[in-house]
Amino acid sequence: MPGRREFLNTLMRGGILAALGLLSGAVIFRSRDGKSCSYGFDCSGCSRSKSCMLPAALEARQTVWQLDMTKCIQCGRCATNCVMSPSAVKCTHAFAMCGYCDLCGGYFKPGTKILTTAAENQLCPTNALKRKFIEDPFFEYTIDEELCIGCGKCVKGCGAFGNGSLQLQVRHDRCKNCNECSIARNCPSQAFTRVPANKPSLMRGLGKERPGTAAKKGGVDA
Amino acid sequence: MKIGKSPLNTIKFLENVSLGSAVFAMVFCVLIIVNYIQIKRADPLNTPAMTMLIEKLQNDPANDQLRQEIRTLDLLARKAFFTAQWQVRTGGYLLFISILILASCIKTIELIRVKLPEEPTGKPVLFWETTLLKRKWLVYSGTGLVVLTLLLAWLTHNDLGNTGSREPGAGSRYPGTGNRDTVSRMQDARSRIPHPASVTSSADSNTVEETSYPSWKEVKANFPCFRGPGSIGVTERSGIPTSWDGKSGKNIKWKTAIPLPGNNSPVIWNDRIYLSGANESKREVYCLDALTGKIIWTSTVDKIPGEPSQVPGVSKETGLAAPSLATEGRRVYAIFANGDLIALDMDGNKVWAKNLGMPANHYGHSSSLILYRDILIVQYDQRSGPAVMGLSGKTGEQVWKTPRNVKISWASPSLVNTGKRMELLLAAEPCVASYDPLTGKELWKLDCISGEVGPSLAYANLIVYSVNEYSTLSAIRTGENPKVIWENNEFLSDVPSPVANDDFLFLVTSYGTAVCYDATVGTKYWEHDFGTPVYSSPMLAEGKFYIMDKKGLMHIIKAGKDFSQISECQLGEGSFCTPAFTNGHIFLRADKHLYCIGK
Amino acid sequence: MKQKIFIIAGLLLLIAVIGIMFTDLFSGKKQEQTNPYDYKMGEIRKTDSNQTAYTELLTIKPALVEIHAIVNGDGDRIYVAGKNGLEIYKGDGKPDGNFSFEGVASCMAIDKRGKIFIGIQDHVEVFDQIGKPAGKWKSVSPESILTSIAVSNSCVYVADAGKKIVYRYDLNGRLINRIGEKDPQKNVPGFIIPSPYFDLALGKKGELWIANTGRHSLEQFSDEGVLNSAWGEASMAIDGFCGCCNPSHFAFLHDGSFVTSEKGIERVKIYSPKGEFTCIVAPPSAFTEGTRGLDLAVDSKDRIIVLDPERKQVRIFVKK
Amino acid sequence: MYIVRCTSFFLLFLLLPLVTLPIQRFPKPEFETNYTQPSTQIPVPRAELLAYLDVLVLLVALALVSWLVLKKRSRLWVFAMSVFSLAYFGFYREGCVCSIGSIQNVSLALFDHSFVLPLTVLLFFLLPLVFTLFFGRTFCAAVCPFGAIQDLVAFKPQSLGSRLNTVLGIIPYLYLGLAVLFAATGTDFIICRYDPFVGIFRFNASFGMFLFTGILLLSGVFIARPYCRFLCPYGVLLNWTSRFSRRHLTITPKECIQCRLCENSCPYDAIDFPVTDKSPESRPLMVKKMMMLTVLVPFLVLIFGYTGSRMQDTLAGVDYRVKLAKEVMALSKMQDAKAGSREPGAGSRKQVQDDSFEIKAYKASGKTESQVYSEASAVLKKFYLGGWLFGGFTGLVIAMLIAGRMLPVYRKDYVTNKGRCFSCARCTDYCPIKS
Repeated sequence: MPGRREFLNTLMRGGILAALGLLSGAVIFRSRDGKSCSYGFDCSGCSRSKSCMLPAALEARQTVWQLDMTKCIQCGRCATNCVMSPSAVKCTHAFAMCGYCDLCGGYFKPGTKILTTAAENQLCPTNALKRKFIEDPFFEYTIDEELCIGCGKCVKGCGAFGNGSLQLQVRHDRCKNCNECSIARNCPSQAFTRVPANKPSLMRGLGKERPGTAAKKGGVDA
Repeated sequence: MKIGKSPLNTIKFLENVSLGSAVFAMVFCVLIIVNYIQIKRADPLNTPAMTMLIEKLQNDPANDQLRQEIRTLDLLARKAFFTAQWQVRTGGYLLFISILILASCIKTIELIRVKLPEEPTGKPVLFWETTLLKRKWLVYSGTGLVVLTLLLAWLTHNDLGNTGSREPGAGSRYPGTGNRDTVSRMQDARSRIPHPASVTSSADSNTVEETSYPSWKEVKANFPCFRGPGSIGVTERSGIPTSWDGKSGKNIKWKTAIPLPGNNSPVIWNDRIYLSGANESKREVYCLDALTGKIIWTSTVDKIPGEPSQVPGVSKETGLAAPSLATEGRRVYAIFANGDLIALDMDGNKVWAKNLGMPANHYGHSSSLILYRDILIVQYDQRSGPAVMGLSGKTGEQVWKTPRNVKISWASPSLVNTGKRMELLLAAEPCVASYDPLTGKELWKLDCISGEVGPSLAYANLIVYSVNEYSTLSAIRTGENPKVIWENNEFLSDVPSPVANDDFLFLVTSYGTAVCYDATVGTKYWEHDFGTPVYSSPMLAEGKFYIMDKKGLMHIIKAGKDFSQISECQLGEGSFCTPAFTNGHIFLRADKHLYCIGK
Repeated sequence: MKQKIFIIAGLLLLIAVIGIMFTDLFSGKKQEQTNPYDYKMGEIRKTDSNQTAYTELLTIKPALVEIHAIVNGDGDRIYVAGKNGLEIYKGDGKPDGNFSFEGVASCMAIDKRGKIFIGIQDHVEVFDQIGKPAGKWKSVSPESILTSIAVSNSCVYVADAGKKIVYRYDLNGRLINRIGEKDPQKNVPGFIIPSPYFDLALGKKGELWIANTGRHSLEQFSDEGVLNSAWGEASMAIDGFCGCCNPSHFAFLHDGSFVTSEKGIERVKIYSPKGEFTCIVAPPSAFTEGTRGLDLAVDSKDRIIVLDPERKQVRIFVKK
Repeated sequence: MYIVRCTSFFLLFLLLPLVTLPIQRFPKPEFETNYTQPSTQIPVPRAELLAYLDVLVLLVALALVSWLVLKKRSRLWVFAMSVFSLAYFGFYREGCVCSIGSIQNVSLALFDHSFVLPLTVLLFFLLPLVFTLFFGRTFCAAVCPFGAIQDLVAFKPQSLGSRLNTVLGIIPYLYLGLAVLFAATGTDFIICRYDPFVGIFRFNASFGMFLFTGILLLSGVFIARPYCRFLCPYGVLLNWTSRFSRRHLTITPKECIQCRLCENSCPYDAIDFPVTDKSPESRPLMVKKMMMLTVLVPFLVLIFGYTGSRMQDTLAGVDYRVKLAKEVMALSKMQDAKAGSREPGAGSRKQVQDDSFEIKAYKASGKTESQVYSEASAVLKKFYLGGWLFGGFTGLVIAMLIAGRMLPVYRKDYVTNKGRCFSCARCTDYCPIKS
């Protein structure tokens, strides 16, 4: 009796081990659907897409969450829905794009008459966007990350009146990289995606693209 | 540890510490909650006071005192915001530390306390006695569970929560009949998607009985008349097949023989197809199941008051049942070449019928019916007393009748929304005219067409297109002062109607040449000769033109600036009729059969 | 007894946890729809309809893939240039010819004899009326982004947003001089061009006006580069120019009034020859949000022709 | 072939800079002052190497705890290890990815080929299962930070009795089923959504999350390890594997002397008492019962599967695509009503402006209504099948539970229940026999 039981046990153990192995195999070795590739490249141009049977998990990058600004509608949920408070999403400035405007749509409240840094003129609720005079007529705008709460107010202003150099981004030194990002779940435009950890940014205008390509306006845009 | 020499003293001490830390934790817990509620209730960054002050300043920009006030308030607000955050965080750390102390104290007490193994109390329980009892209990609760589950299955499948699943596919299969067994409803769930997308959920279909007409949206989700909603040759249905073969049966879901001949095209409401047929002695209306192709009912049209005794003289190509039917989901309406007009309910029972008087028409009456709300509109452009009339769908009573000063027309009326109003558009020599579908009042007319008008109108983007052989193709901007914005007479159609969208006007001549123009300015993009005559009207679905030629060959062409044929599909049987569409399916009436194309 | 209470208490709490999870998952409650940090842009985009003095008469839909530049030629023919081609329309919107070329045209001008000057990225190409190439000027510099061309009787003015300068060429493409270089002595402040919107146009008397978009002003220069006058105010209000680089385009009516277009808050407005706000041609609501590059032209009947690259339309506005 | 691939990739990398080089950005103003523009800082995420370190720590911890439980049989050391795990996997690593949550990653990776599963996550899923297969649930004993924190607060554990244990014990199966269903359909990671302790580990979470944690911990004072026993979906997998473990913690290292001292030692009700008397049921009766069971099992599976499929809409209602479709539909209905009222003669209906963020985003995305609907209907289809599977699974679990109760039992000694025992080694302290 105990012998038979032991044998059955061993059999089951072997079975479970095999099942686990099968499962891992299914996850590791599998054909890709040609949509994405763990190299972080788009598979569409890759000659091995579809038939590619490389062990996906072995070469798979860790992924992190990032926000695709092209989809963002600045609803403010990044500020309120992050498990961290203040949010790990913060405004990030692509300096390479900035127009150094005197009248910055991301900085000034609408209707501001006298362009000074006084409180009544500032759009940012926490005074996190700093304005500094460089030389006539240029101003530098920087972000105090400690103060920024990721509300996206300036991002909306910059996008509407400027060239969109102020962008919301997940700051990976603050992000806990939750398995399922709570902002992603609540993002109305599904703008949060998993990106390879070695390419954690989805910012545009960092000096790698031609003006206009980002907005697809054919060379007459920034 | 120095405090206390005996473990008893240590325990006492630890107990006091844990009590203290418990109180501490409690206090912090309350404080944090209070703080949290405070932040929730009044967001310091968004005070109405601040907004008010700023508004004031915008009206009074010179007020420096106000400015100062704002700055102070702003500073305070931001301070409050960050302090509250700091408080919550610090409070949290303190709470955590106190709980940590509490836990470690209790754990230490547990460790120190000499554990006297508990005296096992009582006898070991009699296993089988309780087990048998438990098994009985298990049986009862198991049965209860099954019953509960079944109940849950009935209850959770509520139709309100169901709207989501219904929407993508289709509405309730049978409006007004809710009591169908669940199993077949599940089958519905699976076969839902390819069916006509009606927006009604069951919840709606209960109210459907009260309103006597469907919403325009609902109409648009069906295929209620000749050339689709509004009768303009455009359908919004999707997943339309692009390849089939009548010979091999590829993608032919079913085909059903239609007993009597007729050149009317199928119309569809939900999952039922309606068409008619007639010969010298008999006139019939058929209802088919779109799923299976089975004829659900056949209704014979006879014993109609005022029915003429003689058979009208018609051309072979028109036949005795050329006008397509119309339906609004409450009733089905059919008209025949002898002027018989009948309304049937959805189960084929006669609601009302009348004869409009034998039309004086040398080829045979062929203007199809159309409905606006519950008004049945009949274009009755015959030799003597041409008119357009609106009849009550419920009773058949005449609601309005507008005489027309036109020649005989074989075209069918179209119903379009011009943004401001619904307009009923009719074409006949000498004019294209627009009427208010509710009152029959003439809104505008424009003389631009001549001859024996066969093709109906096309409409898109506030432009109406009219065409007739030996006349011209005209693009007319609608409005109070309609105006021909471009015209052309290179290619003209005798029978098939044109079709348009915002970008293109598409035309096929009866001898089989397809032409595509820019819709706004009339630049010709391309022309293509099929080599076979075409009598059926082209339809525009999913950016593709579907043109059936007389031999039953469907030409599918991409709506684009360049000619690009997607496919050609053979039915294996000649056809004069215009196709009808549901999601994923085309219904084609050929000489003898009705075909359902789809997967 | 005491044990029972503990069990019940623990169970109740556990059930509470499961209950919370269950209801939260399946309740289908709507998510928070208020944004405490909302930037209410709608208010800024609203305009007083009484100020709108124009109405849209006609819309032309060019067949080009992208459209970027518009010019009114003689006989009130409308020339539309864009990616790889040019189309010509009659004043009533009927097509009147087209031809194609390589590249994305960003600006265009036509001289009295009907020669068409097209700015493509960093150089100018010249075509005759039927599209026959009549010259290709050499690239100004690889960084150049040509954004506007104007032709007078004797010379061609070309605005280069990349180099932030205006070049004056003779009709054969020989550079005569540069206009608008920063020169404190001559009191020329220099152009501030934060993004490739940099328009110029010739006024009623043939005088050269250039949009200094970074400063939100329109400046009038002599051919020698002397700054004669300037006007313009940065403001989100209707009478000012707002945003990154506005006015993005401008043109002249026959009485010397300015027609200006903006991005950010998409609007087309008219200013008097002195630079006072007169009226609105098209309010922001007439455009798709995010439209950029509304090029302008005015025909002999003072109809205002607006190129809408977002909707890919040429829209003609007339006085109400 | 391989070489060709390699070289082509090499060439691609060579070409990349060439592709990007001539592309320029819009030129900067030339500053006259000595101003240099700052560069945009992009912080890098946690180094990938650290993820492998975590796996290593997990491996070592599992091995160590298994040794402590099976060889050393020391509750104190196991407790010490659980404090370490709490500190490392809990407070230092701050939770993600944990073995419990990795179920979802694995399910999603199985069904969605565009989702790539990193090896570390797979290992986090596999290692505890493999260890359990050989040594029992030593992962639960002192490696899982969730178990550790609950162990810490189990001050007054009460025995719940077998009925409560059985009934509540069904919950984890349902939770597992739902978690896999939602993960596989790409809807949500519900285990992470209702992760009760991650807020504590990070000292940062929303108030609601903290409240949730608080309630759970408070209940954990009286019901030891409530999450592990009555919620944890990974516990289900561990329970199954542990039943077939090669070695397992035993209460006594030698022969049991039936002293009954360990009877109340287990706070988790995981000790099975001896059953030495024979079943009073006759053999024919037993056979009859067994035959009934063979009918009952498929019956229950079908009934529950059917119920699950009927709940398709409720289940799919969680999915954002379905939610959006519902909203879009409501919107279009409303617009219809409005359009209707604009038609002449129609009664004026109250106009409601719907401008939820979801609708705004949908409008901004340029998706068509039918696209939204077809996406939703694809999801619904998945949920129809998923509903059957989930329901069937639930039915099977319940049927197995009933079948388990019907089997004859014979046990001589006090033994740990291999499925439910967390191998915490508390009972060993109570056994008078020491090695």
